[in-house]
Amino acid sequence: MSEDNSPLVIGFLCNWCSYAGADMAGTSRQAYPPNIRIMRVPCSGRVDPLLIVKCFEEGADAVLVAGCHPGDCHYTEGNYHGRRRFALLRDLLDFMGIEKERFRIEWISASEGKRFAKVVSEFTDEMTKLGPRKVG
Amino acid sequence: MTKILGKTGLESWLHNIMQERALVAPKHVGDLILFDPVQSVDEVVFDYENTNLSPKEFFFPRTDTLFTTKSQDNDVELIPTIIDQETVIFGIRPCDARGIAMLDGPYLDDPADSLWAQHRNKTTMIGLSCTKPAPQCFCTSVGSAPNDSSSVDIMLTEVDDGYAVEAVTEKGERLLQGVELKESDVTLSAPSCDTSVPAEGIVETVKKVFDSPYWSRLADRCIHCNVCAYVCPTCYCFDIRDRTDKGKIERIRTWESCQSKGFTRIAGGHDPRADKGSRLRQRFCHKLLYFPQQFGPLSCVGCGRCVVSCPVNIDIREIISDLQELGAKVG
Amino acid sequence: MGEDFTQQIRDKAKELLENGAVECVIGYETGSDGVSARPAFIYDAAEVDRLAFDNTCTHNLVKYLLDKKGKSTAVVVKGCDSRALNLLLSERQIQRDKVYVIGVVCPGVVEWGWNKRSEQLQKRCNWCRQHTPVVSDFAVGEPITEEPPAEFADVAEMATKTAEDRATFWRDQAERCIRCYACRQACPGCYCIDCFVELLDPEWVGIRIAPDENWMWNTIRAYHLGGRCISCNECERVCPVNIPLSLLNRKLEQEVLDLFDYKAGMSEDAPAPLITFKKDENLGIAE
Amino acid sequence: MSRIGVFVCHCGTNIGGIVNVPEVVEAAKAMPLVAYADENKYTCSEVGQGSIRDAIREQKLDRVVVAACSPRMHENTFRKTVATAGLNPYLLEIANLREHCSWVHSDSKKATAKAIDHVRMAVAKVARHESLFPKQVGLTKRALVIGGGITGIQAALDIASAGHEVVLVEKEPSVGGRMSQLDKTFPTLDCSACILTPKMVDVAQHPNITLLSYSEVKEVRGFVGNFEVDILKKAKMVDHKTCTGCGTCWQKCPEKVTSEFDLGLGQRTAIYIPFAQAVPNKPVIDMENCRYQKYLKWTQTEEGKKPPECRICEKLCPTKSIAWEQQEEIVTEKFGALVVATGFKTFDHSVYGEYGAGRYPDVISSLQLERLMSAAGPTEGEVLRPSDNTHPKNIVFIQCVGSRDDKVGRPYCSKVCCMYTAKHAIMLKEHDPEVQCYVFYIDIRAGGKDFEEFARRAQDESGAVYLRGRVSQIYQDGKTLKVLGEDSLIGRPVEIDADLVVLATGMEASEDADRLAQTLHISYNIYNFLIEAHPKLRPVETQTDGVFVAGAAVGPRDIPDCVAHGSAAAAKVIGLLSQDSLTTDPLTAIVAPMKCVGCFACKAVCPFNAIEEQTTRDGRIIASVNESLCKGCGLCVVACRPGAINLRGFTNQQLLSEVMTLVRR
Repeated sequence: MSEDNSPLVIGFLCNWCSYAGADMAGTSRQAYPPNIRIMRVPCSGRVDPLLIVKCFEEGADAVLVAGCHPGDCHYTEGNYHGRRRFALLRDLLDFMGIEKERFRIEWISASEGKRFAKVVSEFTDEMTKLGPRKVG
Repeated sequence: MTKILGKTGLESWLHNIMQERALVAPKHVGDLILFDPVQSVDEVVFDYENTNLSPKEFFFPRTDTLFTTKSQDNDVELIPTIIDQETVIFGIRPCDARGIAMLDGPYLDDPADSLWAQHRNKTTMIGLSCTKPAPQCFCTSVGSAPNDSSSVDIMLTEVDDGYAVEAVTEKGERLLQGVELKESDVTLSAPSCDTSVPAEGIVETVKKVFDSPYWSRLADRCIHCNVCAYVCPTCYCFDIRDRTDKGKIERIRTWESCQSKGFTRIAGGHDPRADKGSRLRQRFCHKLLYFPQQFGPLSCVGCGRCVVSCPVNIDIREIISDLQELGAKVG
Repeated sequence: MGEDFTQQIRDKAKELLENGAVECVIGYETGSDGVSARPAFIYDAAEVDRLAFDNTCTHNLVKYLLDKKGKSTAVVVKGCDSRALNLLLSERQIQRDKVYVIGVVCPGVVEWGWNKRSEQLQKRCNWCRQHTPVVSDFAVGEPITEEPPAEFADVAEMATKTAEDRATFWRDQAERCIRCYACRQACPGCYCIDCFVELLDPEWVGIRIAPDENWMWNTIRAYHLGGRCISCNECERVCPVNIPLSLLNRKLEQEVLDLFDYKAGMSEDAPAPLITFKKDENLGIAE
Repeated sequence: MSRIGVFVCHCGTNIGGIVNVPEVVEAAKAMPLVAYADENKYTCSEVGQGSIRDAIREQKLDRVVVAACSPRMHENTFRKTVATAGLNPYLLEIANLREHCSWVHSDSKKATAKAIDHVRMAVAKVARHESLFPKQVGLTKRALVIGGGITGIQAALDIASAGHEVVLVEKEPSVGGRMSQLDKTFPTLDCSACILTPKMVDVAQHPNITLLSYSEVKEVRGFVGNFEVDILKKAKMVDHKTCTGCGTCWQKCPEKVTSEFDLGLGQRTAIYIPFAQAVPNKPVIDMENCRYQKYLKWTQTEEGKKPPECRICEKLCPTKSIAWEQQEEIVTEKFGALVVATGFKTFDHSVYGEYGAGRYPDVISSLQLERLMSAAGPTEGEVLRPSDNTHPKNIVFIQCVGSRDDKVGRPYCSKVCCMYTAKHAIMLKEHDPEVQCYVFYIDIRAGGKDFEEFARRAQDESGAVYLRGRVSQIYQDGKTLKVLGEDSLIGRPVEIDADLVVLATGMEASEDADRLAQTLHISYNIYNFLIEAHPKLRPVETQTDGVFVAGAAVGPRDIPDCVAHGSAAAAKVIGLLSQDSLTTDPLTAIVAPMKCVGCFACKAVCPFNAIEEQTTRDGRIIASVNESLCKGCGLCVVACRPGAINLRGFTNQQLLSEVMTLVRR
C-alpha cells in the first residue's frame, strides 16, 4: 500500500504482446489508474514464481502477469508453460492466505490496447475494494 | 535452613515480575514446549522434562541486528543496538543455564560481544532443578547435575508444599526482595541421573581418533540439517550479512551451523570440509576437543536435545562411548 | 510381520554383499533408544544382522542414493519411498543399473519419536494409497493391489477457512520456523548444489530468520516440489518445530492431480507437469 | 562504483505535459549510483542524443537510463547512441514514461510519482547490466515469398532481380491471386489480365525464382538468416515436367464442378486450370470430384452404386503426364528471409439477412460482377442476370457490405470499394448505354491520385445516381428485386425495382491467416490481419527479425499500394541478404557449470532445442546453451530450481532488483 493506501499493483508484461498492448493503450490514450508498475519481460514464461512470491512477501497488494494469447507466443510455447506454473502457484498462494484475486493472469495481444486499459482499471478497482493485505 | 515459597506465592511473585520486566517461561505451543514470553502466569508450564528448543534464543537470538546506519548528506553514522528491556527467564534447567554460562567464554573474552553482554546482564535466570531427569539426559556425565545451581541467579527446587528457594547471585537476591519466604528444615534430596556416558578423558581420545574412518561411516546416515546445532544450548556459530530496507541498512546476525554445506566454503569455491564425514567430525571435535582446549569444560551440558531431535538418531553419548572404544584400541 | 521381513532383508543383503553385486546395503537398524529405527549402511556381509524392519522404519532411504552416485548400492524402500526412485530417475540423478531395490510392502508406520513408540498409525499412512513399491528388484511381503481413491480431508478443512485465517495460520508457522532446513535435507526431491534460499546474489530470501523470510522459504520450497513431491512426509517428521508441511505438499498434490491428472513418481519417463504442457488444456486461469 | 546517467525526456509535451520532468530529474539524482541526471526536450533528436554522448564522456558514465517513450520504439536508437560514445550498447535501460505513464494518466502528481518509480526500477536494473557482445552468424542468401498474388509476385521479382534465389509458394494451382479475378482496374481502367499476366509469366520464367504452386508452408523453425521451412507440395496427380499444357484433358474431362475462381457463377472440370492465363499453365486434378478417385474410394468400401472408372484424361494425354501415384510431399528448405503476402478474401455477405442472405441469385458480390464482366469469365464478358441470363437494366450497388459495420464485427473501412463501384458504374454504362446504376453509400472515399476525378466521372458522365443512405430491405418481387432504402440527403425513403443488386463486399484476411502467423511467430490483430512492426515507421517489417509482411494481408489496400508494399518488402529483404553475416541478439541464456545438477528441466522446456549436454572434467553431465539457437525467452531460467541458468539482459538479479526497489522504497 502506498501512502494514500491505494493498492500497489506490480505488472509483468511480455515484451511481444502485452507490453505492446500497453503501448497501444498509450498511443490511443486509454486512461487507467496509475497504481500499476510495469516490468518488461521477454515472455510470460520468463516470469518466475520466485519473483511473484517475493512481491507478495514484501507487501505488494496485487500482481498481474500478462502474456500473449495461447498460440500467439513469439517463442511458440512460453505462455503454455507460464499458464501451468501460474495455475499451480495461484492455488498455493490462495492456500497460504493470499486471496486468489490478488494474482491475476491475462492474455493481452499487441492490438488490444483498450482491453489492457480495461483489465488494469478493473483490477485496480477490485484491489481497492479488497483493501490492504490483512496479515503479513 | 531452606526457604520455601508456596505455589501461590510463586505465582504472585511471577505476576509481579511481569509488571516491569518481560517474563519468559516454558509454554505450550502446539504440541511443543518452548520458552516464550508469557502474558499471564497460567500460561507457564511447571512440569516438563525440558523445552524443545534451548533458552539460548534469549541470549543469542536466531536473528539479531548488530547495528543500523543513519546517513545524512553522505556521511554515515553507525547506531549500535541497545537492549534496555529487562528479562526474567523462569524455569531454566541447570544444564541449560550452565550452557549459557559456558558461552560467556567465547562471547565475553576480549573483544567482548556487546549484544551478548547486554543480554546477559539484562536477563535474570530463575532455575528449576530437575526432579526426574529424562532418559536422554546425561548431565552428570559432563560435569553438571540435576540440581546444579552454579549458573543460575535463583534456584528453585520443587518440594511438597512449594519450592525451595536459593538466591545464588546478588542479581537473584535483588529479584527476591519483598518476597516473604517460609523457613523449613526439609532436606533436599539429590535426584540421580542414571545414564552415564564415559566422557572421562574424551578430549585426548578425540585427538587420537581424528583420522579414523569411523567419522565417514557415522556421517553416512547424517542428512546435514542444522537441527542439532539449533536446538543445542552450547552451539553459538552465526552468519552476518547486511540488509537494506527503505534506505536503512542493518547488519544482521543469524544462527548458522557447521553442518551447512556452505559454512566453510571460501572465496573461489574451495571448501576444506566439503565431504560429509569431516563436517560431522567438526561438530563433535568442537564440542569434545577444541572448546575444552580453549575454554576448559566440554561444550556439551548433557541436555539430550540433539539425541531426541536428530532425524537419523546421531547420538552423542553413543559416539562418545564408540570413540572411547576406538581410542582404547588405537592405544 | 517384523521377523519375517527382517530375515528376508538380511538374507538378500548377505547374498548381494557376498557376490559383490553391491558395495553397500542401505536399510534400517534399531536406534540408540532400543525402540525406534534409524538408517543403517552395511558394507560387510558379516554385519547384515544389524538390519531390521519394523513399523518405525519411516526414513526415506532413497535420499542417500544421491551420495552414492556411480556406486552400486542396494536400498530398502517402502511403497511411498519407491516413488522417489522414479522421481530421481526421471531427473537423471541416479542410474537404474547402479541401484538394487529391495521393495517392502509397507503395512504402515506408527507414530514414534526418540524413545517413544505408540501403536497408532501415522496420519500419512492413513492417507497412503501406495503400500506396494512401484519399483523393486526383490519384493518382500504380499503386494496390496486395490487402493481406494486419494482423499484430501485435511486440505479441504483448511480451504474452508477465510483467507485471513489461513494467512494468520501460516504466519504463525513461519514465526516458529528456525530455518534449520531439515525439511530440505530430508527430502529426496531437494538435491540442488546451492538452494535458492541460500543464494546471496540474487538474494531471494533474506538472511533473517523472521516470519516474512520464513514464509517465502516455505512457500517456494513447497512450490519447487509441486508435481514432484511423492508424499513420504519426511519433511514434516524431521521438522523440530512441527510445522504441518504435509498440508502444503498435499494441497499441491491435489492441485496437480486436478489440473494435470498427474501423480508424482509413478513412472520413470512421464515428464513432470511443470516441464510440459497441453496446448488446449483449460486450467481455469485467464479465461 | 558504477556511475549511472539518467536522461529524462519531455518528448515535447507528450511527457512533460503531465509528468513534472524536473521533479523526476531531482529524484533521479538522489537514487543510488546515479552520478548525473538531466532532461531533454527531445532525447531521440540529434541534440538529445548529442547531450547523452557528451555526458557519457564528460561525466565518465558507465551506464545510461533514458526515461522517455517505450523501449519498443527507440531502444535500438539509444543503443547506437551510447555505442558511439564508447559504451557497450547493452549498458542501457529505457524507462517508459510516455505510453505507460503520461499518455494514460491525467493526475499529474500520481503520474510523476509513477514516473519516478519507473526511473527507479530502470536505475536498479541497469546497475546490474553487464556488457554483452553480439556474435556473427552465417546467412542463407535465399528468400521465401508466401502468397503468389500481385504483392508476392512483385516482391519475388524484385528480390530475384537483385540476384538472390527466391522460392514463391502459392496455395492455389496458379499464381495471380485476387487480381487475376478482376476485369478492369481503377483508376486507369487497364485490363487487369493485361498488366498482371506478363508479371505472372516473368515469375514462372525468372532464373532465380522457383515457383511452388499448389503448395503451403507447414512449419517454420530457426531465426533470421537461418530459417528452415517445411513446405507441403500437395499432390497434383499431373507430372508438370512432361505436361505441355495442351488442354486436351481439361477439355474432355466429363466431370463438371462449380468453379471457385468464378465464385460459383461458372463451372470447371475435375482436371483443370483455374483460368485461361493460369501460370503454371498446367492442370491439377481435384481429388474430391475426379470420377476415378471416387471409383478408387468405392473399391475400398463397395457400398452404393459403382461409379464409372473413367480415366479419360489418362487415355487422351499425348505426353502420358497423368501420375495417379503422385503423393503429397514435404520439402524442407533453408531461407534467410520470409515475406508474407497472403492477400485477402472478400466478406461473405450471406450474414446480411436484409440483403437476402445469399438466397436471391440476382444479388451478387462485386467480385462476382468482375467475373461476369471479364472476357475470360463464365459469360465471356456479357453481364447477365444469374437467374435468367437476361441483360439487367436497373443495377443497384450497395456500399460498405461487411465494412464500417460493427454489427458484423467489421468496423474498419476496406478502402477500395468506393473506387471499384465507380469503375463498375462507368464500365456497365459503356457495355450497355441503357443501363441505369444506383449507388447507396455512406461516404465516398476516393483518396488516391486521380481517384476523386474518377469517382466524379461515374456520376457526371456515366449518369450513376448516388443515394446517400442505407438499404433496409431487398426482396424478390416476381422477376425483379424490390430495393427499399432512403436518400438521407433529401430525407425521403426510396424504392427501386432492380434487375441486379451488387454488394460492395469488404476485404478480410485470407483463410487461416492466424495459423500461418502463429507458425511464423508474428502477431495478428482480431481481424487476423498481420501486425507490422510499426504502422508508420516500419510498415513491412514485423517484430520477428527476418519476417516481412506486405500487401492486403496487413490491411485493406489497393493494387498500387500492394505493388509498392511488395517492392518495399523486397527492398528490406535485399538489404538483409546483402550482408555476408548477421549479428545475433546477445540476450541469450547462460549456464553456471558449478550450480547445474544435470536434471535437464531446461532441455525439456526449451522450444528451440538450444540446450545441449556437456560433460565436465569431474564427469558430471551438465547443460550448456547453443547461443545461436537460443532466442532468449527465459523458460529455462524459471524451470531451473537451483538457478544455474540465467538470461542475459533479463537476469534473475536484474528482475529481482527491479522488484526490490519497488517494494522496499
